[in-house]
Amino acid sequence: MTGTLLSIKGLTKAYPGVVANDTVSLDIGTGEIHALLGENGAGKSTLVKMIYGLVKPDGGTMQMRGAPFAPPEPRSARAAGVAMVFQHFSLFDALDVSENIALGMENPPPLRDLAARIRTVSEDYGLPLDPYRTVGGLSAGERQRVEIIRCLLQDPKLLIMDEPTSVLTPQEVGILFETLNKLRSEGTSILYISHKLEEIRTLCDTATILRLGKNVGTCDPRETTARQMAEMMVGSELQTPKGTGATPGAAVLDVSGLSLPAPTRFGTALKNVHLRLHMGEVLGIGGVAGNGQDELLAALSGEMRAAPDAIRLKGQDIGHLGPTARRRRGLLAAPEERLGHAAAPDMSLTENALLTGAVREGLTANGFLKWGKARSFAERIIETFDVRTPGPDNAARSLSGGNLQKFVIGREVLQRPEVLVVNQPTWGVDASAAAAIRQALLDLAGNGTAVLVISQDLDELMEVADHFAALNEGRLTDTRRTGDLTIEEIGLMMGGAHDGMGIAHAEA
Amino acid sequence: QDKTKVGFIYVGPVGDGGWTYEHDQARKAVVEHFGDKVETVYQESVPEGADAERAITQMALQGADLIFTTSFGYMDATINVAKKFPDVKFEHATGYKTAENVSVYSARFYEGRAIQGHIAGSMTQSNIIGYIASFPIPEVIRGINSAYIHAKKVNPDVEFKIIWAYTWFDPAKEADAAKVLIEQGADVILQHTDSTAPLAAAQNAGNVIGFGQASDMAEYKPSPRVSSIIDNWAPYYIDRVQALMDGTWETKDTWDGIGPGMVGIGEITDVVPEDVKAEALALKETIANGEYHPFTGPLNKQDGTPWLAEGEVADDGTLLGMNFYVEGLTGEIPQ
Amino acid sequence: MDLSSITPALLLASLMVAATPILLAGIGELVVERAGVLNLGVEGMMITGAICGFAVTIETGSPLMGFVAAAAGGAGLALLFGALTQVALANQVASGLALTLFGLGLSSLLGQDYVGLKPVQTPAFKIPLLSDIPFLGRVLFSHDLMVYFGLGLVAAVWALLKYSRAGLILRAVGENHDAAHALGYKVVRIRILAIMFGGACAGLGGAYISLIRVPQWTEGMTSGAGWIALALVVFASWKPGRVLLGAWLFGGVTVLQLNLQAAGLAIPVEYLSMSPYLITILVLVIMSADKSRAPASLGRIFHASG
Amino acid sequence: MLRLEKRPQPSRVFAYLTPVLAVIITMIAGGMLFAALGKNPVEAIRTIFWDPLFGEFAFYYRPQLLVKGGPLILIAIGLSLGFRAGIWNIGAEGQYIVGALCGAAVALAFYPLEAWYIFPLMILAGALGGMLWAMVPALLKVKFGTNEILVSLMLVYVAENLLAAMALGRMKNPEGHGFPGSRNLKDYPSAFNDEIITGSGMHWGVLTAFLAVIFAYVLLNRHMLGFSIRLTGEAPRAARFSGVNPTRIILFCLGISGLMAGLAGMFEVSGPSGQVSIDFNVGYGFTAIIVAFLGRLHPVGILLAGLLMALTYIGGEIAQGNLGLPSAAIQLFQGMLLFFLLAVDLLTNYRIRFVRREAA
Ligand SMILES: Nc1ncnc2c1ncn2[C@@H]1O[C@H](COP(=O)(O)OP(=O)(O)OP(=O)(O)O)[C@@H](O)[C@H]1O
Ligand SMILES: Nc1ncnc2c1ncn2[C@@H]1O[C@H](COP(=O)(O)OP(=O)(O)OP(=O)(O)O)[C@@H](O)[C@H]1O
Ligand SMILES: [Mg+2]
Ligand SMILES: [Mg+2]
Repeated sequence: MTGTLLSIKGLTKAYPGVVANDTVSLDIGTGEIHALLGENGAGKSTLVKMIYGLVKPDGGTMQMRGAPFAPPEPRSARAAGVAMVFQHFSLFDALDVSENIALGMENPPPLRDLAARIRTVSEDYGLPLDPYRTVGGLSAGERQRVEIIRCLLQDPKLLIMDEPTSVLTPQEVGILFETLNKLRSEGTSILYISHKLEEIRTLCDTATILRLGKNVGTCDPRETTARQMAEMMVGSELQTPKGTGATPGAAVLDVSGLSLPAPTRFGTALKNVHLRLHMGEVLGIGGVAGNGQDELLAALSGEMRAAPDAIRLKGQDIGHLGPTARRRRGLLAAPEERLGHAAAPDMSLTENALLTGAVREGLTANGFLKWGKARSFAERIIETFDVRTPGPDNAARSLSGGNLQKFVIGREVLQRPEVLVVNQPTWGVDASAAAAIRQALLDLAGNGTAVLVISQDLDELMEVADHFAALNEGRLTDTRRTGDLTIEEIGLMMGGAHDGMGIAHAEA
Repeated sequence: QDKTKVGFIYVGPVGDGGWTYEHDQARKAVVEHFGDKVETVYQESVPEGADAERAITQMALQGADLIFTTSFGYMDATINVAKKFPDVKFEHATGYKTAENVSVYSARFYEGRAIQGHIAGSMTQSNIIGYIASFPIPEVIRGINSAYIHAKKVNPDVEFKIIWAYTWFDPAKEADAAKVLIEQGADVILQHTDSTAPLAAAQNAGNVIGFGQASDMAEYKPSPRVSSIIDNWAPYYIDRVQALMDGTWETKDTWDGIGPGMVGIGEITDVVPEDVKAEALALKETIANGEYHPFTGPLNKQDGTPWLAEGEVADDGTLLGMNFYVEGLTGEIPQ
Repeated sequence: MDLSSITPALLLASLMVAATPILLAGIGELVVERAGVLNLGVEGMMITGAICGFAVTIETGSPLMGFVAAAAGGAGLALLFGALTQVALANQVASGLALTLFGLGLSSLLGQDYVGLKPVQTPAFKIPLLSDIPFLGRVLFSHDLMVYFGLGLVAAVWALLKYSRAGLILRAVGENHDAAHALGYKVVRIRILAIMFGGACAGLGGAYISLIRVPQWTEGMTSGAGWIALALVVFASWKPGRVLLGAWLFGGVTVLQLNLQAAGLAIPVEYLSMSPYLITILVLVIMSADKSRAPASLGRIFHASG
Repeated sequence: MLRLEKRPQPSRVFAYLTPVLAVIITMIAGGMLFAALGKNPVEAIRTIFWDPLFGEFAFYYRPQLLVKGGPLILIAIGLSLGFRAGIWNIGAEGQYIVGALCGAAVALAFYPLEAWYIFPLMILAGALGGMLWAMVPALLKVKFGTNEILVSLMLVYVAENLLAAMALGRMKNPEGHGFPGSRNLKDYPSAFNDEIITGSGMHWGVLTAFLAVIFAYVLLNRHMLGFSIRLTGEAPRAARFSGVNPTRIILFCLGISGLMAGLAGMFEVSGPSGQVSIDFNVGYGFTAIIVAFLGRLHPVGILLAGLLMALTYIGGEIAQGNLGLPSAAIQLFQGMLLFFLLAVDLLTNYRIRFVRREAA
């Protein structure tokens, strides 16, 4: 390290009801990879948005190489050598790679030259990209490459990465780290946000931890355990969920030869998916985002219809049935996207309870709604799952992400499903809420429900699942016992190695 | 007090430059003529149907003594309101239902059409005359027949091409129709729709003539507009207001033409050859003084069946309900 | 019936003229929709353009000034829509309808003193030499300047969207306004400019009707052309070239049905006059097989927090 | 510098307050407009808003409010269901015409038979006609994904041509001396949609409109189908997840809006208007869209908005007659009303903050 690149002093930013950043100070050294840690809503994204000129601080100052730095808009930040890879991709599906990259540059060369430069730079860094492909058709990993290349083409002095690895396979993570190390050796500073503490321990030089918008400490991640860091973030001790150790019972859900065309232009087709789920079992399905997770959930929940016998529940054909009929038979689901899919943002929690609870909780009579009963169901969810909200009349969108997720999972769990399918149950949820949700899933399985957890978080899957399979381009690998797997094997499964060593089927 | 209050219900905006515009001109003439003795009120763009009944009622409530309802579609509404206000007098244009306090009035536009037909037949080089018709109703069919009969008289080779615009007033559509007719060889355009668009199209094409409709459309003089049929309601309106003031108002069924001045023939410009102009003026004269009726036999219907014998004159009943073409016209009347 | 009286060259030439107003309005609306905004107020902007253009031409005697005023009038009304939807974040469908109502009222109020007047004639411009080519010369090269302007505008919009940076940014804003905002583009400003451009084009389209095609001012004279322009954009799957095609098709059907009538074709008139609309529906159905989508942010409300 | 902040959830207070606010602002702006036209603004506003309700001839105008507002409310209620679900039926005018034609066709077919069942049959025919006309865009949308805004709109023009053809052709009054237009159903007791209480303006169509308000209220607030409709509009993916069949919602919403528009047309042709004529339709189908939004797509709101709209129409007519206000000014005035409503609606979902510093 050869001195300070960016120095932040007392940055403050308040939103109605929250102080997102409260007099945060930190220094980023030249050629340093600096980690920013914190729970959901701790203020990490807000802080980096201020550095990037997207959000204006209410107070405090920044200095870039000793000179005052207060970018009024992203353009000036980019001009000063700041580049950013966003937490939620800032890409345009209908445009191609080179157009997407041109949009993120100040003075892009003509598209033809740009395409050539994209090729060279992307190959230099081991992130190959075809500049003429439409972004909507790319995998999540490839999409992130687009963002990274967009930054690299501008020779950044400071590269900000907001949760870059949440969508990558272990192999891809490896490649990314090589790239980042190379950049570091070239003198680029990197501000790195992630919830994955092990990653931070292998990659980063320094870590700053935010809690409730305040800087609560700095540490050297190489000398701090993940648990210690997590406890700094949360400010209290962590609990790890415990399985009940129940032995799986009879098969309840049987998927065989499930094939479905891609539902949208940028969707993934499901190809000949087989799986079998037993009472009391937790099956984890891993894979990189965009490999058919949403489609698999849709096929199981009934949003997408299949051939009747492609999906069988307790011996009955249900592939052709819609969501309501499946719920009635005991197959429940919770999709990944909370706002707009699992819940209607502008509707009250009572109405959202009705959204899936109508059939099993008897919230209607002859099609007429029983509001009182719906309301008490919502209240029950709120109470049982410790959802922090003033009451069931509040709109779903007024809840924080983690609280809404607890509501969504709770809504399904309380309906005593025979089979529950969840996609990314703890995505973007902080550690304590995530632990609570995982515990609820394990308890459910302990009571005999078959649980299917689709997740991109391998640690999560290893923690809760008895069996594991991976989705790759719409194909599902054979099922393996989690205990028998190494990280390398998992990486291979996620990367699409369809080895025939399946044991789960034989076992049943 | 003691001002006579006269109301007018208009179907279009006073600025339509055609039908409603001329009624409003006549209203202004009433004001001019009587000065302080009358007060006029009007309501424009009153849709036919329920709204009309309310608009008329409202005028009656507000104390109008005489109300002119100036569109055919107001007929039943006028009758209904008249029942409720026996002390108010009503004048309904172009309808046929009268009552104790309801008169009807209309103009014999077909007399003007005869003169137009004569000029058109005489002047066409291509022998094709384009006719932009609005709706297939007796009034319009009468006009077509009258124009055709008199064009044919001077030019046996003449052919009429008719486009039904299904509108009284849609300048863009009328312009398109005129252009199409011109492209198909018409060098005279007759119109029974109210905008100047066909005249503008004629002007653009050059060598095509047309006629003013409803109002004089003098801005297209001397060519393409070579003459016009003008609705002149002023004499009638003044007459009726006077009658009301004098206490001599009574129910009447008026169907006046060129003679009493309800139908005006606009100046025939110098583009029309001297002799044709003289013939046209003579024709106008004979119609005005009643010597000649435009529908005088021998005339056959389109299918060849005899309609009027030699010298026989059509009766008003047949004319009012006219739903057939005369012999020689091609095409069918849409039904 | 005498179909031989229909001259193909003349038919095609008048199709070009009949297509121009909806072409102008349609290409403007296309730009607006590519920026992610759905403005249903085209009819209101057209009629406002029609009266502004007409009034100014009468007052100044210059059709050129008239067209400039028409563009300004349309853009001004569009700005109202922009303020409503981009600043006050109002529902775009409702705002567009309100704009139409407002424009119709405003134009008839403004037009009260211009009824029955005759504007200076806009000269036709036969392109020398080219207009002498048999057939094509009559069809393509013997029109007034606005016809050429319309064609040029389509080409310009096409090139702009496809090749220029401004076009790229516009498409990006229409595609994903949140991402565009994150990259530092001024979504609201870009959209308001696009909306005003659309308004100006609609204004020109309206003025073409009141100054050239008819020419005269009357209330409500655009009689639905704005709605057809909207249909064109969907019909064209948001591609400029196809707007041209659609405008010709609609203009063609309109002119052809009159031609058939004049030629005495034995199809009942009411069916002939329905035909442009029925054919539009038919074509919309055929086109909906083309799954190239609307801009992804079309009609969505954008609000940058922070 | 003013800045907008999204409220965590819509403000209830402002949801009720904004329409009132919009009316007040419109009165002010409208007053300025009328003043610019050389009219006394206070008198003009009083004429429009006060006279029909409490003026000298209010006894006549109050029932007329129902006559004018009835069809607007009935159509707007139907449309609002679709709008709630994000289905844009802009072609109610066409469905209104077809409903009227079907209703009248039944009456004319039975003429001059007098029987109790004729009127019910007409109601059935009108409802069915409007519904079928709306099924065209619905089926095309479901089958081919065709844009319903445009198809329903194009069908308005088709319906208008159909109306003209009928008024001039098949439905022409044989005793009408060749003039266009059908028999007047007011003179045919079995088909006449008379006032239920004489002098009240309350005909069967108005009653139906009120029933529709209740129906929509119950549907939206108490029934699963209404919940599904709202859900589809608020979050289409969530609706699908919840088990709502989008096809069914499209068919239902377009169908019911067509049905109600058709009913409105039928009640109009057999009552206040009385006959099929070329210009029978006067734009209720389009105005109802505005009423629906003015009423914030809420049944009770629509009821009030329909009556308010009727008030501006009738008051506007009085102002035309008494003050010589041009009809265009009234149209402009109504446009402004909707503008302002949309603009102040902002306050329901956002908070306006005053910030000292330059905001981002
Ligand atoms: N535009 C905004 N308006 C209001 N509040 C906001 C806004 N953006 C962020 N916040 C609030 O500021 C706080 C900090 O948010 P921020 O996005 O910085 O958190 P984070 O640490 O990045 O969390 P995560 O791990 O979920 O990405 C949160 O409480 C959030 O709700
Ligand atoms: N854009 C926004 N505008 C207004 N309020 C917001 C916005 N984003 C978030 N909030 C508010 O900020 C609060 C925190 O939201 P956020 O989703 O960031 O929570 P969080 O701290 O990440 O919680 P969790 O850990 O449960 O996800 C919520 O009450 C939410 O209503
Ligand atoms: Mg969060
Ligand atoms: Mg964040």
